[in-house]
Amino acid sequence: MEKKAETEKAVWQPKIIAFVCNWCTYAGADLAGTSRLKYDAHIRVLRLPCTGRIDPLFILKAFERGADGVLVSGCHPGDCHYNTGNYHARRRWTLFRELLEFVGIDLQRLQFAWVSAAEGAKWAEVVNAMVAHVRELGPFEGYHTMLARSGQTLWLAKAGANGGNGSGHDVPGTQPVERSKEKQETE
Amino acid sequence: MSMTATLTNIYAPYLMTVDEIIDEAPGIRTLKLAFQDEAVRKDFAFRAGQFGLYSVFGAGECVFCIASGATRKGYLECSFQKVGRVTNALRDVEVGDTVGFRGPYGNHFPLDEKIKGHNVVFIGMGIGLAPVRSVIWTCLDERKQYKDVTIIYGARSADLMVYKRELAEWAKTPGIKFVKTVDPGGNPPGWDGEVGFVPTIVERAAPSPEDAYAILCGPPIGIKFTLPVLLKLGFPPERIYTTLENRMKCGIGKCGRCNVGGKYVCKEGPVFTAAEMKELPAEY
Amino acid sequence: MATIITAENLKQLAREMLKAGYRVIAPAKQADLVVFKAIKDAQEMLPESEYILPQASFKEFVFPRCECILRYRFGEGGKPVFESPNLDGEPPQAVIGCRPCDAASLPILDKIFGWDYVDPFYFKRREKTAVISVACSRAGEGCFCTSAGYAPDSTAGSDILLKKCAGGKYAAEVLSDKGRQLAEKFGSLFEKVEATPPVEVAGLNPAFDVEKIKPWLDKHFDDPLWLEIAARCMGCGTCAYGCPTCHCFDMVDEGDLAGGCRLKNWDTCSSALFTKHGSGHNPRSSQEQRYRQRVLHKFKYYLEKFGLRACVGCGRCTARCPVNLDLRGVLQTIAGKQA
Amino acid sequence: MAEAVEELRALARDLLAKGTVQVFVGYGKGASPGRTAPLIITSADRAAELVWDKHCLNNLAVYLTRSEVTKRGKVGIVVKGCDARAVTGLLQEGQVARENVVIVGMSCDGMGEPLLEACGRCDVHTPAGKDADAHHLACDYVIGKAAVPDAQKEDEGAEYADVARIEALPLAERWAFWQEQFGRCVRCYACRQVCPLCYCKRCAVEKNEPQWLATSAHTAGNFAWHVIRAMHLAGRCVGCGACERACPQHIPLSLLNKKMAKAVLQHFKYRAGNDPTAAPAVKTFELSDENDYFR
Repeated sequence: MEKKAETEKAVWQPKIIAFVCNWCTYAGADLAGTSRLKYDAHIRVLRLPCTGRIDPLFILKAFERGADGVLVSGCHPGDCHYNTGNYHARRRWTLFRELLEFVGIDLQRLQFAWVSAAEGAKWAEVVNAMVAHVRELGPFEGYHTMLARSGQTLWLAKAGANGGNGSGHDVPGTQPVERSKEKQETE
Repeated sequence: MSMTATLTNIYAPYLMTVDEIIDEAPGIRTLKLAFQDEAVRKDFAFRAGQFGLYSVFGAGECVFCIASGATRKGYLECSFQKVGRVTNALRDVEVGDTVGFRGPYGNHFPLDEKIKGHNVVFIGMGIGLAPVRSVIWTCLDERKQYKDVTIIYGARSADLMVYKRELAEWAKTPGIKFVKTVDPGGNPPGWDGEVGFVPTIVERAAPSPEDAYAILCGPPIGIKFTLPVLLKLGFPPERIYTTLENRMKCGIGKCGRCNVGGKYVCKEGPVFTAAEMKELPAEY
Repeated sequence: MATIITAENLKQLAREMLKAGYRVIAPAKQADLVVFKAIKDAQEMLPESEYILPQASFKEFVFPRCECILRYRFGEGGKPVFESPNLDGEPPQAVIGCRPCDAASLPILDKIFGWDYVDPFYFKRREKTAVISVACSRAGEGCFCTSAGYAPDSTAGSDILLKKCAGGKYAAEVLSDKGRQLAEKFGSLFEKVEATPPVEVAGLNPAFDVEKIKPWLDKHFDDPLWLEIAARCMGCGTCAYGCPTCHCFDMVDEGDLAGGCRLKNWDTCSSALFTKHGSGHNPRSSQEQRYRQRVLHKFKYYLEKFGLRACVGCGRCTARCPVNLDLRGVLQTIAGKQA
Repeated sequence: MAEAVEELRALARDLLAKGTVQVFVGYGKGASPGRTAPLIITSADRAAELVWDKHCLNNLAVYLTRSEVTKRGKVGIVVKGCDARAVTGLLQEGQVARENVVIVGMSCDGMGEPLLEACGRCDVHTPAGKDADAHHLACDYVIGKAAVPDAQKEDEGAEYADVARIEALPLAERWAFWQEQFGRCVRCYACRQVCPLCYCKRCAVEKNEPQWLATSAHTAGNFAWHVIRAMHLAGRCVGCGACERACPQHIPLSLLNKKMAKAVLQHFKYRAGNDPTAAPAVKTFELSDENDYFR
């Protein structure tokens, strides 16, 4: 369903959000930087106090804002600055993965890793692997179509002037009507 | 009844520029808003007591009274407390930013219809002074049309008082009996006003009910205890006016949430007399 | 002279309307449910005998559950600009096969959406909506239209009312200009006959005298009956969202840094958030106060303001309610309690 | 079922008359055919209105966290074996004090006409009484004896067959299936309001600073809402099916909750609502928890 024509893929760049814990993976990413390790730039890193603080709400919001993939990474079990944050998180994600897979999301788009503060190289390798996976999969068509159908204007514009005919469309009034007919009404 | 000819987007706000931001008290801010659309600025008019829906795009809309005097043209002011999503967004706007305004909605204090030519007692409590202030300035701008003017204002503490500059101005204006008070313990050293809850201070100030109207606004608890004092002083219920504040979304009688009993606060309010309030069930 | 239309021609009417660019809304199957659907093909239309009342009214097609009332984006310097959606250009739509009680909801909704300010999002659809209802040949278990001031064959809100008669035919009664225009535009599908054939209309004796409700409500705002009735109410929106006459809505902004929409979403007075102030104060903090609001609004306030009750007696609220809270039973109790 | 209802009425009359409880929650006559309705009574003379038949489907445990009921004092409540699991869940999460509730367990041969699918596989037709060990909820009273033997809890084969059918669909079809279902949700929140374990005073969807979950009933908002609802009930939902029965749009909601229950059972060997002393699955962890999907 998601294989894209070569040319469009050349233009399209994956948008990946990484939720990382402040004490380990963020420091690991820093180390990758100071060690001048090269890794793919199509990743945006968000720092949180602990993997235990990374809420499934955040992951859904990342997809809602157009992420094609989400990477979650933190301290190895046993290294957590708050002792048990990553253990609780691990249980939560074990279930969250099952749920997202059940509702039809390809788990290649949601990767989990443990990267310690000393593993700058592993961070670069994890990121490169993730970007490659998602580049292979292409844009997250399913979610973007759902967003366009739900009237999220950013995705409407991407989905062409008319995000969907009137009846199939969830939110009447969101699709931008052709410029000519529409009256500009900013009283 | 064919309506299509007259259809306009009744939910579309005016675009306003933030001209001035005044920090009244911790958590309370006043915005001075000017209409961006020239035509609207020229002939926008409202009556003291009316309210509007103020919006920050992306956060939503919320309802406050129009706090500036109805006699002041081309702009309007609103005062709000930082409590929720939209007021937090309003808190972040800077001078020159654009916000939305929909209004004026609701009824108003019957200044021209009834109160002109009589004595008038203004009582405000906390941020409840905002709707009263609109009436005060509308009245003071046409001072000669009113007889005695009394202003009684109370707040929990001195720094929580709003419109501090204007309070000082009213205190010095001849022909205004001005009383300000803070709740017990809210008085800083060198406090020159009264100390006590508004109901006690109103009783002590004992404004005369003779040929007088009272305009009273504040939190429900404040109204609950000040109303009986005014009645005891002899003010007839039909000559005591107050405003009701309810959760609102549309502000124009459609979304169904602001009714108290059978009255829609946004259409048949927010201004009610004490007599009308007696008819309403205790649902506010 | 009377007008007749056969069941087959009714399907043909739907086909021709679809061809003529109408959005045709009719009861259709949705898994194990009967719902109003914008059908794509006349085959989807269920014959009248296969349903009494779809799961929800067709309200969704004149008052959508989620609708954008303005689109905003942030121009240069972050300055917001906004546009309103198109207020004309809605496709003509026809509801075929609804029941007289659902049709009766339109004149009721017109009152609130037309009170002083005219809601364009409702009326731009309402104006373009023709209603061809079918009188009930049998009453449902939960129906109480005759107690709410309507009947299995009432005409309120319908443009054409069909009544079932022998031989799979319907007697068609044109009730409005819109109905007449439809009957003329698709005249070939209607036949003229001498005398109106006998029609099959359900009988339903009223469960209570609705005139007795408001007098009791006027004086029993604080009656313990409310807590007794509504202590079991779950506070969900199932009754409101299935109800043909519930019209309350929420307004929210949804968007991101680039822009977004201001949305008008269905809302329900059974939710605590409906009236909760920013300060946390809530004039209706417990469930029975919220259920009381639902009954008072429909049987007292709306009547006082608009001279119509906001209830057509379809009985969906009871059937859909997870705890089977019985509005008809509540009204019977109230009517019986005459003060 | 006839003598059971008489025994129940007598017990309720006695509990209310003696003031052992101030409010009694049971089942009363329904308004629609083939239905009963929760009945909340505070006076002994209304005990006669209690019914007990094939249509007592509602999970009454939801009332144990409702102030409209609990503000009246001690609560007497009728529970079937499945409902008792929800009471256990509330006890595990400290939402109900055991001494504030008088639990009347009714033995039950399965509800619904035709019989509910879940009832066919029920392993707790007769709730545990005073003799229950510390790891099971002990009802204060148990009425009647089930005629149907308890099913053995074999592997999840039968129990999660419906989940397996969806799991077996290819990825794109699963996505399409749920897009269609979530597209029909109208956000009436009946699924949340009838759920005994959804007792939060302020639900995640009611938090608007920031508004993580859209409140609008479009597919994207509904998708996020139902995914988070399933996540927040993971390891807590006892599978009573109240949400699916309450949904006016007939969305197969328990598929999501049963998928979570299946995952919790497989990964953490835990079943919700069995042991009032156990910690809910997502509240705790094991060092040996599964770790293989991490890079």
